[in-house]
Amino acid sequence: MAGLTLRDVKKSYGPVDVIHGVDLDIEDGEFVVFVGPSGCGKSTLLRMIAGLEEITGGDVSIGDRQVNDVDPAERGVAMVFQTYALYPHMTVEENMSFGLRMNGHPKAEIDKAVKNAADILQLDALLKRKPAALSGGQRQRVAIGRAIVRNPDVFLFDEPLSNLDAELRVAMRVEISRLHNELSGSTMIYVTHDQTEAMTLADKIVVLRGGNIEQVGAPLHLYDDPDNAFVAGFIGSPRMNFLDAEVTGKDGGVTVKLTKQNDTTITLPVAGDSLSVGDACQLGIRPEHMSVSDGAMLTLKVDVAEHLGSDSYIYAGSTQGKSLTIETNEGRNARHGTEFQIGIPPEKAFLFSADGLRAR
Amino acid sequence: MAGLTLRDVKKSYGPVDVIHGVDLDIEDGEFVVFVGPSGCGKSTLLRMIAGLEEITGGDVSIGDRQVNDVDPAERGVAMVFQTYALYPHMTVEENMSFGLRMNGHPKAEIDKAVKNAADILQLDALLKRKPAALSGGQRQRVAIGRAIVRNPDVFLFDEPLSNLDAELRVAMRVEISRLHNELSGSTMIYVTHDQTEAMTLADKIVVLRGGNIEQVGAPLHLYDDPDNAFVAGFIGSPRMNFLDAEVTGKDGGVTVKLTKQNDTTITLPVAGDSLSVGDACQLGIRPEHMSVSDGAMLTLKVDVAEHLGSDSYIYAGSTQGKSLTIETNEGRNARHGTEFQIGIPPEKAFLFSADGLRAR
Amino acid sequence: MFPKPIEKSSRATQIGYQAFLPLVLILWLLPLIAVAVFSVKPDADFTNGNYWGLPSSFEFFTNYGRVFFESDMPRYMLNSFLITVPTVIGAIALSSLTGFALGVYKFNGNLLIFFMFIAGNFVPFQILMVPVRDLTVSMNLYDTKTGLILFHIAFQTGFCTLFMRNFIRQLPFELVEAARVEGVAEWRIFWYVVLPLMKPALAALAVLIFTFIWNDYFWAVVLTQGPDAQPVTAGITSFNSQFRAAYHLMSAGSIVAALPPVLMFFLMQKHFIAGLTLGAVK
Amino acid sequence: MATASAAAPTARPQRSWYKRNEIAATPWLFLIPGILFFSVYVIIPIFQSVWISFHEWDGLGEMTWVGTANYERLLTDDRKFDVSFWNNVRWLFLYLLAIPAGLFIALFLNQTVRGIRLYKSMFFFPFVISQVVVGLVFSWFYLPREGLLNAILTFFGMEPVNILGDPALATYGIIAAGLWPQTAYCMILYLTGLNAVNPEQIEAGRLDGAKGLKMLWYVVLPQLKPATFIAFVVTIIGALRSFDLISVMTNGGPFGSTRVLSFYMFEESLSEFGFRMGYGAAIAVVLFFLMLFFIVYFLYSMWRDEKGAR
Amino acid sequence: ELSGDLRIISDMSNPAPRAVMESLAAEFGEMHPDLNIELEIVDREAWKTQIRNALSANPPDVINWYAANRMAPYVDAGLFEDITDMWDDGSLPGLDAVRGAMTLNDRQWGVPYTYYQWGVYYREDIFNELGLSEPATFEEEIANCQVILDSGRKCYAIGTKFLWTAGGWFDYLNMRTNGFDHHMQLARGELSWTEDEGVRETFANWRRLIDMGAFIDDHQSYSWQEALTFFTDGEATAYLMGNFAVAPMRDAGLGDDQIDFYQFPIITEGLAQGEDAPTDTFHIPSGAENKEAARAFLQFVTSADVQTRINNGENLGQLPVNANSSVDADEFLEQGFEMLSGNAQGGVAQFFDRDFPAEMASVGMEGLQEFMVFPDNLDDILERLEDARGRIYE
Ligand SMILES: Nc1ncnc2c1ncn2[C@@H]1O[C@H](COP(=O)(O)OP(=O)(O)OP(=O)(O)O)[C@@H](O)[C@H]1O
Ligand SMILES: Nc1ncnc2c1ncn2[C@@H]1O[C@H](COP(=O)(O)OP(=O)(O)OP(=O)(O)O)[C@@H](O)[C@H]1O
Ligand SMILES: [Mg+2]
Ligand SMILES: [Mg+2]
Repeated sequence: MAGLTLRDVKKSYGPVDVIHGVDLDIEDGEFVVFVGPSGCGKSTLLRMIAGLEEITGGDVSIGDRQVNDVDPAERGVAMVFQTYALYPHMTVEENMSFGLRMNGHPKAEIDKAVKNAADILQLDALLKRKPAALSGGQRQRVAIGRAIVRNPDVFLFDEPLSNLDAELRVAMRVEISRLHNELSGSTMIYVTHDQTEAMTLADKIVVLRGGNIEQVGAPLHLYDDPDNAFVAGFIGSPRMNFLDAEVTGKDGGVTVKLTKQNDTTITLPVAGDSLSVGDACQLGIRPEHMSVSDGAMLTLKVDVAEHLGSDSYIYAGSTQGKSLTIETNEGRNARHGTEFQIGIPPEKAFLFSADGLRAR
Repeated sequence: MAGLTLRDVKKSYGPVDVIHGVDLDIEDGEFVVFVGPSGCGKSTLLRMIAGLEEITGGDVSIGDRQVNDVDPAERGVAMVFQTYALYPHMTVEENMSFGLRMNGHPKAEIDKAVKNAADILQLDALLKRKPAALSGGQRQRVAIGRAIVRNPDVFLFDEPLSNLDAELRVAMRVEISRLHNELSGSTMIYVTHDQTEAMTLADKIVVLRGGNIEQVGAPLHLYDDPDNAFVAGFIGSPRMNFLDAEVTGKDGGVTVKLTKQNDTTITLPVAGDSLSVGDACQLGIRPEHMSVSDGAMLTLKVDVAEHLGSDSYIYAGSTQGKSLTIETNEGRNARHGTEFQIGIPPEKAFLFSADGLRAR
Repeated sequence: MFPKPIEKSSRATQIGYQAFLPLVLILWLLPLIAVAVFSVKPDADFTNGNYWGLPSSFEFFTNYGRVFFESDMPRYMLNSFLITVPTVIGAIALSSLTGFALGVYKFNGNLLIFFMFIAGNFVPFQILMVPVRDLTVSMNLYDTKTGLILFHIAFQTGFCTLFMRNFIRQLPFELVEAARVEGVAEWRIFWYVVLPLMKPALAALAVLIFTFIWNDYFWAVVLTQGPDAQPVTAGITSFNSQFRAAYHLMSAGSIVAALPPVLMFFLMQKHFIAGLTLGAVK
Repeated sequence: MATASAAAPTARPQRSWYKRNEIAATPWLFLIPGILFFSVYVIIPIFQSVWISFHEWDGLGEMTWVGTANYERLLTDDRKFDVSFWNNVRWLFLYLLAIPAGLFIALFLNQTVRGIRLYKSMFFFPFVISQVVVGLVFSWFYLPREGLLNAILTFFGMEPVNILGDPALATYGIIAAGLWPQTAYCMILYLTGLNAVNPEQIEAGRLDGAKGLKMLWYVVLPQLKPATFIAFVVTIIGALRSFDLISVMTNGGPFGSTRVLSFYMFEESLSEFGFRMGYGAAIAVVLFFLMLFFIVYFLYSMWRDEKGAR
Repeated sequence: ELSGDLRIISDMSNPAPRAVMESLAAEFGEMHPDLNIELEIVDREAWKTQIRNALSANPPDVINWYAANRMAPYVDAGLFEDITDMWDDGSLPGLDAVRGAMTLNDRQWGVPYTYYQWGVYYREDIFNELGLSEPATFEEEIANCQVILDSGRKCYAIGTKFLWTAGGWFDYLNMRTNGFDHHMQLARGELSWTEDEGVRETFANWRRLIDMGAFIDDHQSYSWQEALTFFTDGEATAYLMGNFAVAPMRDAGLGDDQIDFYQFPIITEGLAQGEDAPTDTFHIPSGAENKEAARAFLQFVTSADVQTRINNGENLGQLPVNANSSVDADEFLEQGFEMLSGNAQGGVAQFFDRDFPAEMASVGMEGLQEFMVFPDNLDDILERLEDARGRIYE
C-alpha cells in the first residue's frame, strides 16, 4: 500500500499541452476522485499514473519510488477501464488470473487470490462463464475483481460506471464504496464526470479544468466552500443558479443589487475584500437553498414544474432574467404559468467576482 | 386528433407470449408514458400501435377506427425513434419533408409544414445541415420535427432521450414537455424506463410488467397511492424500502411487527381487509419519508453514507435485516459504522400483502 | 495498438524501422520491379545475358510502342473494358436488389436464399464449366463479350449479394421503419433511403469486382477465343507466344495488362480496403 | 398547423393487390432477377454437372449413360487423377501458410510512421495483379539459368535449381508464387483486423504484464479471430482455384506433375483429343465435394452468427 | 462474286508466319471487295486445346490445322467439311502429291499450305572451329558430340516445355533404329511399348546421348523458342528442328555461314531413311457459314504462285505443296527439298503428334519428356504408355 505524489506533471501531445503541470499528494488509503468537464484531462492524468501514457514533464511517485519510466505492470497499480476491457475469449476466472499467470505466480497462490476476489464480489457462481454471458453490472464486477486479484497498491478507475444504466449505477456505486471500506488501506483514484459519484465516493475530490487543478478538497468542503464559480457550479445537483449582480454597498457585508431581477438588493455576510462598489459580480444560490419564507424575495413565473414525488423542481423566470431552478418539497401545486415568490437566504448565497473567484 | 383504445391486445413471437392482453384507453390530447423494466414489452406495445409489429390478438383503435390491419402510414401516427433514425444523406429540411414529398403533397404545403415545425423547434438555422453536423440534442429535435410535419393524431416516442447525456436529457425533457403544451391536443405516447422522465412528463403513467399492465394513473397518484409493491418500488427514487412484517393485530388500523427489526411494532391507519392476524406481509416506506423524530423507531448502523450537499443518502441496516435507504437533509455526520435511530411515520408507510397487493 | 507503437521506442529503433521498411518493400516487390525494369530494356540486354543488371539503354518507347502498335494488345484491352464495366454495373445492380430484399425483409426462406448465394459463390467454378459453356453455345453467345458478361454478372451476384446484404444489415433498421411510418412505398425506400446510404459499399464493390473481372482468365479461356472477344488476361498469353523469349516485350505487355486494376486500386484505395473488410469480415 | 392536415390519411379506396401485400411481395420482386441469373448460371449447372458426370459425352452428340464408370476409373486407375488430387491436397495445406505470413507482415506494418499508408498499399499490390501476370513473373523469377532466384542462390554460393523443371519441386514453386498475392490478401485482412483490436484490452494486457509474443498469443490473436476465419476461407477457396497459375507457369508439366483437379478437368473437358465432358464433370464433382466440406463449415458459422442477430 | 463475312482463325502466331497470314488475308480481300474478312490469329500452342471448342461452338469459315492422323478426331466428330469434290474436280491443280496426307476414310478434309523438312541444324562456324564435319552415322554423331562437350558446349538445344520437340527426337531415333514401318506400326497402336524390343533399343540409343549430357540442361522449362538462344549463343551447337526454325535463327543474327543442316544420321545400317515432314493445313469447319468463300480461299492459298511466294525464305521459309511452285533459292529449302525427294526412301512421316492419335501423343510425349529428364524411369513410363495404348486404340 502506498501513497502517490505528482510533482509538476505535464503532458503534451505534440504541440498541444493537455496537462499543464499538476501537483497533487494522495495519502495512502485515500479515495480520490478526479472530476471535471469532458476533455479536461482526467483520463490522461490517470493513464499517466498507470504508465499507459508517457509523462512529458515532472515526476510521478508511487510510495517512495519515482515511477516515470517504470513498466505499467511493475508499478503496483491496477486499472478498471470504462469499457471493462475484459478478454472476451477467457472465462471470468481466466480473466481474473491472467495477470498473475503472465507473471508466473504459482497456481495455488493464483487460485487463492481469485477465490478471495470472487468472494468479495460475489462472483463465485460466475467463474466459468465468459464475459459475453454476463450482465453489465457483472462485467463491471469482474473488471474490479481482476484488479483486486493483483493486490495492487493503487486502484485506478476510469469512469467505471458510465456504461451502466441509472439504477445499476447507483447499486455499483454503493458496492465500490463498500469495497473501499473492505480493502481498507488501498489507495483508489477514480475518474468520473458524474458529480453525484464524486460526491458520494470521494474522500477527496480533485476538480480539473483544462489541464489544471481548480480545487482539491473533501466533497462537502467543495459543496460548502467552493473557491470559484466553476467549482460551485460543477459541484451540486441541480446546478447552482447564478444571478448577475452589482455591488452597491460594503458595510457590514457586501450589498449587491440583482440587475436582472428588478434590482432587488441583498446583503451578504462576507468581507468581499476584492470587490468595490460598482463592480459587476455574480450571486450564486443553490436550487435547494431557495426558500419560500426567507431572504430577499423574487417574483417568478413557473415555466415548467417537475414533480418527482417528494421533491419538485421548478424552472421559473422573471420577465427580465434567465430561468432559475428551484428545488422544493412543497411545490406540488406549481403549474405552468403560475406566479410565486421565492427568497434567497443571504447566509446560503455565494458571491463571485467578475473573473469567477469567490469573494469571501 | 384522436384518442386511442387498446382492447385485449396480445402479441406473441412464435410460441413466446410477450404481451398478454392489454386494455387501455387514452384520451385525446393526453400525454401517456409507458414505463416498466427492460423487456416488459413497452417497445413492442408502441410498435404495435405504430403498425410496425403485427397484432397477434385484440384490437387497436385510433379515434373511432379499428387499425389492426391498416398500414403504418395510414394510421395517422408519427414515431420518434430512440436512435432518431434520421436519413443521414438528407438535410434537416429534406428529412422533415421526406414523407410528404414521397406521398406527393404539393410543394407549397410541404414548405409551410416544414417551416411551421422548424419554428416550433427553433430549427430554422439548421435546415440546410445534414444530421452528421448536428449535436445529439439537435438531432433529437429534428426527429421530433419530422413527426410534427406530418401533423399526426398520435405521437409515439420510444425512449427518445436515452442516447443523450444526463445534462442534455434534462434539457430535452423540459423541451418535450413544453412541446406538448404548445401542440395542445396532440396525443402523445412515450416509452421510457427512466422513472424521472415518466414522473415529470406524463399526464398518465402506464406501468407495465412482463407484458401486463400493473397500474395506470397520474404520476403523483402512483407515487402516493400505488396498487401494489411493484409499482410502489418502481415509482420514486431512491427506491422504496420494503421491510418484512407480520400482522399482529387489527383494530383501529393494522398492527404489524417488523420481523427483521427486533419485532418493532407499528400500527398503520389502514383497514387491511385482506389481511388477518399472523399473515406475513411487507411494509413499504420511502427513503424520503423516514423521519428522525417521528413514528416507530428503528436502530440502525450506517453501512454507507452518501452526502450530496443538501441531501444525504444513508444506507443502513440492523443486525438482522437487509439494508435500508434513508434520504435526509440532516445526515451530514453519518459515517460508516455509526449507530442511529430513525422512525417510520405510520401515515407515510404502505402495507402490502404477501402477494404484493396493497392493503388499504 | 499492437504491436507497441514504434514512436514509443528508442530513436535508434525508429530509424532502424524506417530504414528497414523500404528494404522489405523492395524485397517484397522484387519480382514486379524486375518486370518493370525488363520492360524498358533493349532486346540486346537479354541476348547479352544482362538479365538483372541495369538497362543498357532506356527503351520505354520502343517496347511499349510495339505493344501498342504491333500487337492486338489494344484490342484486348478494349475488350477487357467492354467486359468489365458492364459486368460491374450489372452485378452491382442485381445484387443491390437482392441484398436489399435479403437484408431488410423477414420472410420464410430468407436465410435459405441467402445461403444459396453464398454457397454458389464458394463453389469451385470448374464444376460450372461444362454446363455454362454449353448454355453459352446454345444461346449463340460463345466467343462474344455478352456471353462472358452474362456469366460474370451471374456468378459475381453471389459474392455481391453477400456483401450488400451484410452491409444493409449494418444500416439502422429504424431508417426503413421510419420511412414506412411515413408512408413511403417499398421501392422508394430502396431508391431514396437505402441506396444513397449504400454508396460506400457500392464504390467498394465496384472496385473489387473490377479487379476480379479484369483478372479473370479461366472463363475467358472457356467462353471466348481470339482477339474478338477475349480480355487482356487471355490476350497476354497469346501476346507472349507471339513474342516468346522476347522478355522485354512480354514484360511491357504484362505491365500494360496489369495497369488498369493497379490504377483503380490506387485511385480508390480507401474504398477497396473498406470493401475487402466490409464484404469479408462483415 | 391546421393547414397541413392534408398529410393525414384521407380517402382509402380499394387498394390494389400489390399495395395490400407490399411488404410480402416486394422482396420477391427484388429477388427475381438475381435468383434467375444465379440459378441459370450457377445453381442449375451444378446439378447438370453431376448429371453429366454419369455419362460419356463429347459435348456434341448423344450422352451415353455409363453410371459410375467415370468415378470408378477416376478413383481406381487414373494416375493423372492421383497426381492431381495429391497436388490439390498440397495446395490446400501449403496455401494456408499465407495466413501466418500475412499476419507477420501485418504486424510489421501496423505502425503509424509517416507514409505507412503508402507502404501498406504497396504491400497489397500483388493481390491486385492478375494471376496470369503473377505466374509469368514468377516463371521468370525461377528461370533455370537467368532467373533471379538462381542469381541470388549463386551469389550466396549455392547450387542453382530448376524449380519448375523438377517434378519434385515444381508444385511447390507454383504454390510459392500463389502465396505471394494470397499473403498480401491475408495481410490486408489482418491489418484491418488489427485496427479493430480493442486498445483497452491491449492496455489491460500491459498492466497484466503480458508482453510481446504472450500479448500476441493471449490477447491479440483471440481478437483477430474473425479476420483469421475469413483469411482461412478465402485461402482455401484460392487454393482450389489454382488453375491460372498452373496453366501459365508449367501448363501442368513437367510430365504432368503439377496438375491439379481443376486443371485436369479442364484438360479432359476441352482438350484437343476430344471433349470428355462426362469425365471432366466427374472430376469437378470430386472437387466440389472436397470444397463442400468448407462451404458447409462456412455456412454453419454464418448460421451461428445469424441466429443471434435480428 | 463472293460476299458476306469470311472468318478465319489461324494459329500462325510466330512473327514470320503471322505476317504471311495477314498478307494472305489482305490480298484475298482485295480480290473480293465485297467480302469482309475477319482474321483471328491465336496462339499456336493454345490453339491445340482451343480448336475443338472453336469448331463446335460458333465455328469460323477457315481454320488451320495439321495433316494425317491429327485430323482424325475432328473428322470422326464430323467437325471438318468434306471437300473431296474440290480434289476430284480439278479445283486444286498441282496438289496430287500431297493428297494422301489429307486423306482419311478415303475422303479429303482440307488442303495443305506448307510443309517442311526436319533435320539437324547446326552451327557451321563452331563445327569448323572444332574441326568437325557433318556426321553420317550415329557413331560419328556421338564422336562429334563428345568433342563438342569437351569444348564446354552442349550438343543439342531443345525446349520440351510444350512436349512435342521430344517427339521429334523419338521419331528420328525410332525411324533410324527400327525403320519407318515399325514407327508407323507403333503409331497405329499395333506394337506394344513394353514388349517390343525395337522400342527399347530406340530408348537405349537415346539414353546414350542423355547420359553423355548431350542435351542442354533444364530443357523441360523452355519452349523451343526459348531454347533457341542456346543455339544462337553458341552454347549448344545443334538443334533437331523443323525448317521454320531458320527464320528466327536468322532474326537472331546468325548468317548462312554460321548455320547449316544435315540429315539425321543413320543408326541401323541398311534401313531406308524415313523423314518427318509435317504438313500444315487449312480446313473448313462443317459448321462454317460462308463455305463458298472458304473454298475459294483454300483454292487461293494452294495456287502455285501463292505457294511459291508464301513459302520463300523471306516468308515462311518452307516448302510449297503445289508441284507447280518453285522452291526458293534458299540453302535450307533446297537441301530439304532434295532430301525429301531423293533421300527419304523409307517414307515421309508427319510427326509424332500427327501420326499418333492425339491422346496417345499427349500421354506419349509427356513420357518422352520424363524420359529425357529421368531416363531411369523408363520402365514405368513404358508401362504407362502401354496402359494408354490399351485404352486409346481399343
Ligand atoms: N492521443 C491524443 N492526441 C492528441 N490529443 C489527445 C490525445 N488523447 C487525448 N487528447 C486530448 O487531451 C485532452 C484530455 O483528454 P482526456 O481523455 O484526458 O479527457 P477526459 O477528461 O478524460 O475527458 P472525458 O471526460 O471525455 O473522458 C483532450 O482535449 C483530448 O482532446
Ligand atoms: N423479434 C422478437 N422475437 C422474439 N422475441 C422478441 C422479439 N422482439 C422482442 N422480443 C421479446 O419481447 C419482449 C419485450 O420486448 P420489448 O422490446 O418490447 O421490451 P422493452 O420493454 O421495450 O424493453 P427495453 O426497455 O429494453 O427497450 C422481450 O422479452 C423481448 O425479448
Ligand atoms: Mg476520459
Ligand atoms: Mg424498448
